[in-house]
Amino acid sequence: MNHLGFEMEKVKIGSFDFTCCEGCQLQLANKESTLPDFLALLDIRNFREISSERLDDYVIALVEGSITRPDEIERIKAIRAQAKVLVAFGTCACFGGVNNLKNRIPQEEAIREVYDGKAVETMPSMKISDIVQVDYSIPGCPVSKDEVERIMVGIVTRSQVSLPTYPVCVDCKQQLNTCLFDLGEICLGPITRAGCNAVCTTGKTACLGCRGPAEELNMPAFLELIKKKGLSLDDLHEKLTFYNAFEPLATDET
Amino acid sequence: MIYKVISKREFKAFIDALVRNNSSFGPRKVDTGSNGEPIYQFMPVKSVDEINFDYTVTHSSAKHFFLPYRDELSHFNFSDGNWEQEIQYESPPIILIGLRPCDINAVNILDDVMLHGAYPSPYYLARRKNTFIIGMDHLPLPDCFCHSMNRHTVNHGFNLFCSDIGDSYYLSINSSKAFNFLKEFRIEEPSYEDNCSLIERRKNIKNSFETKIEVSGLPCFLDIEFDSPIWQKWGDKCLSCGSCAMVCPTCYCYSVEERFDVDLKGSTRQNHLYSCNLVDFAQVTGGHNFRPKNGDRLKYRYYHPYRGFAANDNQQICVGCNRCGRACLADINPKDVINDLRLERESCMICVSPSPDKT
Amino acid sequence: MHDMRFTIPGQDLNREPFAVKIPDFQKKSEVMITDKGYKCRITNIVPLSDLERLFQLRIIDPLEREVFNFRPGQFLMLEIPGYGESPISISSSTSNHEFIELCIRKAGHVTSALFEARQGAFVSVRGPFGTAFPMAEMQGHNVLLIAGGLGIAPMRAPLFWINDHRDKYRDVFLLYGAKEPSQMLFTYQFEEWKKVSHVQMSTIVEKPDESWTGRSGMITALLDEFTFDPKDTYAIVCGPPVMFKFVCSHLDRLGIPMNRMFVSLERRMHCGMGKCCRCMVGSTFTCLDGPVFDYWSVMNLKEAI
Amino acid sequence: MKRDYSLDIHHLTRVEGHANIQITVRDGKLVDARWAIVETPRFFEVMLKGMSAERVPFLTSRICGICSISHSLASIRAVERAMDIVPPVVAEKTRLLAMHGETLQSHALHLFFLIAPDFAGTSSVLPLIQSHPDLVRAGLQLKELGNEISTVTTGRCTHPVSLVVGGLSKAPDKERLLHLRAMIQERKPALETTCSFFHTLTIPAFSRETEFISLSNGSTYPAIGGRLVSSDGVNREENDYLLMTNEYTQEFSTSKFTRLSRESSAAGALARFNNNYHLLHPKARECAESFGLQPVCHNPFMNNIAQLVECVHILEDAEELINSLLESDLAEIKTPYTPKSGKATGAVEAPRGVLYHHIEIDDKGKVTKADCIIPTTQNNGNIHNDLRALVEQSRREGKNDGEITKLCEMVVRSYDPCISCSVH
Ligand SMILES: Cc1cc2nc3c(=O)[nH]c(=O)nc-3n(C[C@H](O)[C@H](O)[C@H](O)COP(=O)(O)OP(=O)(O)OC[C@H]3O[C@@H](n4cnc5c(N)ncnc54)[C@H](O)[C@@H]3O)c2cc1C
Ligand code: SF4
Ligand code: SF4
Ligand code: SF4
Repeated sequence: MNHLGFEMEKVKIGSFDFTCCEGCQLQLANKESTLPDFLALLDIRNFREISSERLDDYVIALVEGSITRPDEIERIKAIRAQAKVLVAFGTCACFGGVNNLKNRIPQEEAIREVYDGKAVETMPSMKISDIVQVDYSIPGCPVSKDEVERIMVGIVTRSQVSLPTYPVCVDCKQQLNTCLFDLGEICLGPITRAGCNAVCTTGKTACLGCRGPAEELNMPAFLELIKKKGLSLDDLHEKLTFYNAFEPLATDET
Repeated sequence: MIYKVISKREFKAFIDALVRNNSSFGPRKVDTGSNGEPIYQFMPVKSVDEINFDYTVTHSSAKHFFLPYRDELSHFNFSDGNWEQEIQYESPPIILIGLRPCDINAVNILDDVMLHGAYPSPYYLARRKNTFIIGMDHLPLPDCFCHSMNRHTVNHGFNLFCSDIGDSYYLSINSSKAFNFLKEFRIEEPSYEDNCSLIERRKNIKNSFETKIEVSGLPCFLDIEFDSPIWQKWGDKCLSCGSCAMVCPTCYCYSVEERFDVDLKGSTRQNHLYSCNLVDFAQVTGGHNFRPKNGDRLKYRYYHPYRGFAANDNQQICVGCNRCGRACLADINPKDVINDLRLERESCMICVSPSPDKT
Repeated sequence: MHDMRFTIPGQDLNREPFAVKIPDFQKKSEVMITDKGYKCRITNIVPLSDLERLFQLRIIDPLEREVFNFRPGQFLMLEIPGYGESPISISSSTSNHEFIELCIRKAGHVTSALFEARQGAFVSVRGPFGTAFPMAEMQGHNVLLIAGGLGIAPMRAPLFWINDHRDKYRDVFLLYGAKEPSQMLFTYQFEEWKKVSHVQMSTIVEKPDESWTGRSGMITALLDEFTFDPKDTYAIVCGPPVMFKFVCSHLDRLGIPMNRMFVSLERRMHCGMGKCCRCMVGSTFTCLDGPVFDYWSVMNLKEAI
Repeated sequence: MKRDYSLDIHHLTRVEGHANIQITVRDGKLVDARWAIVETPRFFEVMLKGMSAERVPFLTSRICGICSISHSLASIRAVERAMDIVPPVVAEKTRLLAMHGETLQSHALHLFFLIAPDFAGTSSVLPLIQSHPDLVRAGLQLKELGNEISTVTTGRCTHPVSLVVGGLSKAPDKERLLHLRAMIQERKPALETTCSFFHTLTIPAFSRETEFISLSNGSTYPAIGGRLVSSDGVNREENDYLLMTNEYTQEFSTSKFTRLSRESSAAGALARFNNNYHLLHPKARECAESFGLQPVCHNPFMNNIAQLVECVHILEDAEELINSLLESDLAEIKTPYTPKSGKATGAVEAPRGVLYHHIEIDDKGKVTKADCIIPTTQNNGNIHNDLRALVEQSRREGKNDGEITKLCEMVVRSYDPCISCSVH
């Protein structure tokens, strides 16, 4: 930074998508009020969705989506080999996301169901870190542009970046929302990492945990709460497995 | 203090005139809980009809009007390898309607913390000075325990306080501003009957408390019980979600964060209300956490309000509104925790020195 | 029901009374702008080890520079605009009004940013905050300074103070221990401290290498090199928590009264002004009631070490 | 004329998702021109099985990051119709407004980020920030407006939070609606700037007759639900979606293809325009006229102009919707219901065309079967055939290889294909 006597450099970035809805990449083009400033931080080397330019000298790779096909394994390995910093971008990349819901049934059955037996290549969905090492994770379905901005600015200015460690309830209470448990619903806010500004509960829908577990979450106490309130364990299970973000916890406990 | 009486009807006209022309906040029903009970919060109001004067209690306290959940402390403007620091703490005037005595006491406690130490906070002062507070008494809910904390009455810290004496309100006017506004409305000197009604009302409130917490000697108790296993027992239930501290009218601990503007032409230093229950509250560089366990952190959530901190004369800062207890999904509340603590200690005393048998 | 008197247009209410302008606190002497810092220029950066550097700061405004005063043991909130604030002990002499020296280890967000900074960069400091070592009370007695690792940073201010008022103190000892020889800081000043300040000094490392000719082991081992009357001795102990716990109980056994041993505690701090509550130790604020505590108080603090 | 030509674009850029264009001309004869979608399949229909009906919209919105509101609403409509739930009027209006927000955002993204660089001869929008600052500013203003409409109505611009079965979980805030109305006023000039820019462009002259499919309800420009109609005269009930699509698989594509009365058909802005011209706001029709766009237009490149025309319509209609919401009591936003069994189709006009979700529910309220047919799927056949016709026409006109390649890319982009969404 200028006042500290060093010049900042734009980050050479590549944005890549795997199996996903591309909603997270789309966030990069959102928050239009600061978009020109945001783009000015980046030197976009490879971003198929918005640019025809394809250069392979990126330093940071934003990787969106989960891995569901053998060719994707090769592609992610190649990206890992090039990128100094690999960022798992969005819930699918960080945890597998909704894609993992298809893992519940055998893949052949899934193909039969959707493609009438036409040969389609697929395999059980995996998160990025199942294949290659991930340096940073930016969870969210979709990611919060505010957080992405903060992290990119952090990288450019060489300041360290971190995610909130506490759960969504903090932000939710700060929005003066009515707690969904008071309305008789199960909300994953108490066990989910904050940083989304409690956007779902502010819209009065339950948190489904897209940002993954808050640090040191207390699962036994959370289960106790569901039981004590007489809420449906079935519903809890559906919510915990929605984004695959509570993987081991969800399957052991419910 | 000047005492007057105003008919409820006239009072509404008065409030209406106020809220129509000023940025005002009052209790409003925001939802109906699954148990059928209405849920209230202090929300913006534009006319008197939007205010629920007969509300019970708001889920969140009014502290964020004085200590916003996020607040900008200063801004740095960068230029040519240099920077300027800019600090702003102006705040527009607002009216707060319907605060309970415990809520006003809570603001008075925040005054102590924020204004009476070695480093008074200009941000807080600006907001405090520009807030016009109209208090109202109420019959306690079954779980209110402000009486135990001796915060069920209040005699300062508001502009106007209204006690419900049937068809009218008994007004305690505590500021010339309030007095001037009221001059334009039909207010009367309290009659003998009015005074009697007020005393009756106070008695009635005082006698309606169902929840009692024994707080005498609690500070010393808490010091002795610092390492009690009770904390881990309750800590095991705690979700470390911070809800209790967010809704509490006196919890004020915070975190400071600094962020670059996206155009890199400046940066902002913000404070963000935090909670001692949150996992990294006492974590330092290198990862050492002075309070690694839920129990260690929950202990501070109790230690602070009931032990009091040395810096503010060890005064207990809990006002007994039980908002934390209501907000807690894990059913952790001051009454149960403190009683448990006392019970353990007392049963312990008994085994050490059994009382002589009655003969 | 309303007669004319009551239909006050709200405008009137709004007009005068509510146009209360916030008083300009800046002009009111009783309210400090607590978040305003002194702008400083980094005038010199001295590498001390792989992880530690000494930063020399100069407050830019001459008036502010004049006003800025501190006592040995106090700390500052060092702000790197854009990156954040950190509490740092002042490591220079109280009589030096030209420069402030800070000895800093690269540890996290803020300190790493500082290590990127070049000479001439602009930073800001707030403070000084906190309690100090009771230099006046120590007069006429022996002073035992025991530093471990980075604990030498807060130790320099009392050392300089003693040098400035050397005749007021009796025997002064400095015991300094580090993990490895390469982590021993300020070695270039040892001779000066010994010769000019008449400090009896000894060093020790935990893990010696081939270059090291001195002693190795725990810092308390150095105590047998010196003779002093424990009853007439004050001690200042700075270093990681494990170390001062260990050292203080040793000194206690030697007979130094607990209220004559001083330590400096470190906690997470976000304000320095007793508001954010991050630095609570039991019911005590490290920033207001500390960081310097006597060992007796520390013993009485909950969760201190 | 060169006798051989081959084009193999691996992962076409500036489109959503992964697809290739492969063209081979040998000895002057076109042997192959294909639109091959290689996107990884996600199996949403499988994921949906066993899920509670109330959660369905939250899952289906994840089919697409651009038109998540449409997916959410298609599912909600299917579930509501299956369980006989009638949402309150306020909810219907809010949903329609949300659709407008999404379409505006999507069209703006397409016109500025994906299409404009083709005409300007750049590889992305980034160089345009310098060369055409006013245009880029206008584009961002419109996109931001679209996002803001979605945020005010649904809580967030991608993956809506407050669109639920039965209505809305939270009503839009009146203060924010007021602000939105002002914002629309303020941003109309941005749309004019955009129109002026597009007036300066030469839209490639190309035409291939096809069948246009859209929704139609006869009284308003289509958005949520209605009859399924085509420019060839087909007119069916919503639940008969299968008869409109006749999905089939192609061995070279992971996305399916559809057909109706001809070998392929088109959905999207141009189809809506062609089938519902008279229901557009007069200002929108005026705009169409200024571009010489009239129904029925068979030039796929004109789809972009139809999008622009729709933006004009949306700004006008959104204003009216906001006014009507501001006058309504926003207390009643959700119809209570108890889950029951049933099956139905929900069709909506997503930015890229008709979107069908068909959902079957058991008496516990769990999904037993789901089927989603995406607009891009319905355009695949047309894209495929257009490529063939375009290559042939261009070669006749003596265009060089570079020009042909560019035109091929452009014709694909003109459909604004959303590939990841089509392979769901
Ligand atoms: C009274 C006092 C004096 C100190 N003196 C020195 C010194 O002279 N030299 C030196 O190198 N270090 C000193 N420290 C420790 C130094 O403050 C931390 O290493 C520093 O805060 C790390 O900041 P960071 O932003 O780089 O690390 P991060 O880990 O990124 O810290 C994040 C935030 O946490 C807080 N924090 C983290 N660790 C600590 C800690 N140990 N103490 C206080 N706050 C913390 C800070 O507010 C910081 O902004 C002192 C600490 C205290 C309390
Ligand atoms: S609604 Fe969810 S996030 Fe909000 S307070 Fe309740 S449990 Fe926490
Ligand atoms: S600690 Fe609980 S009861 Fe006490 S003031 Fe805070 S919220 Fe109210
Ligand atoms: S005590 Fe209750 S409200 Fe507070 S952090 Fe623990 S679980 Fe959350």
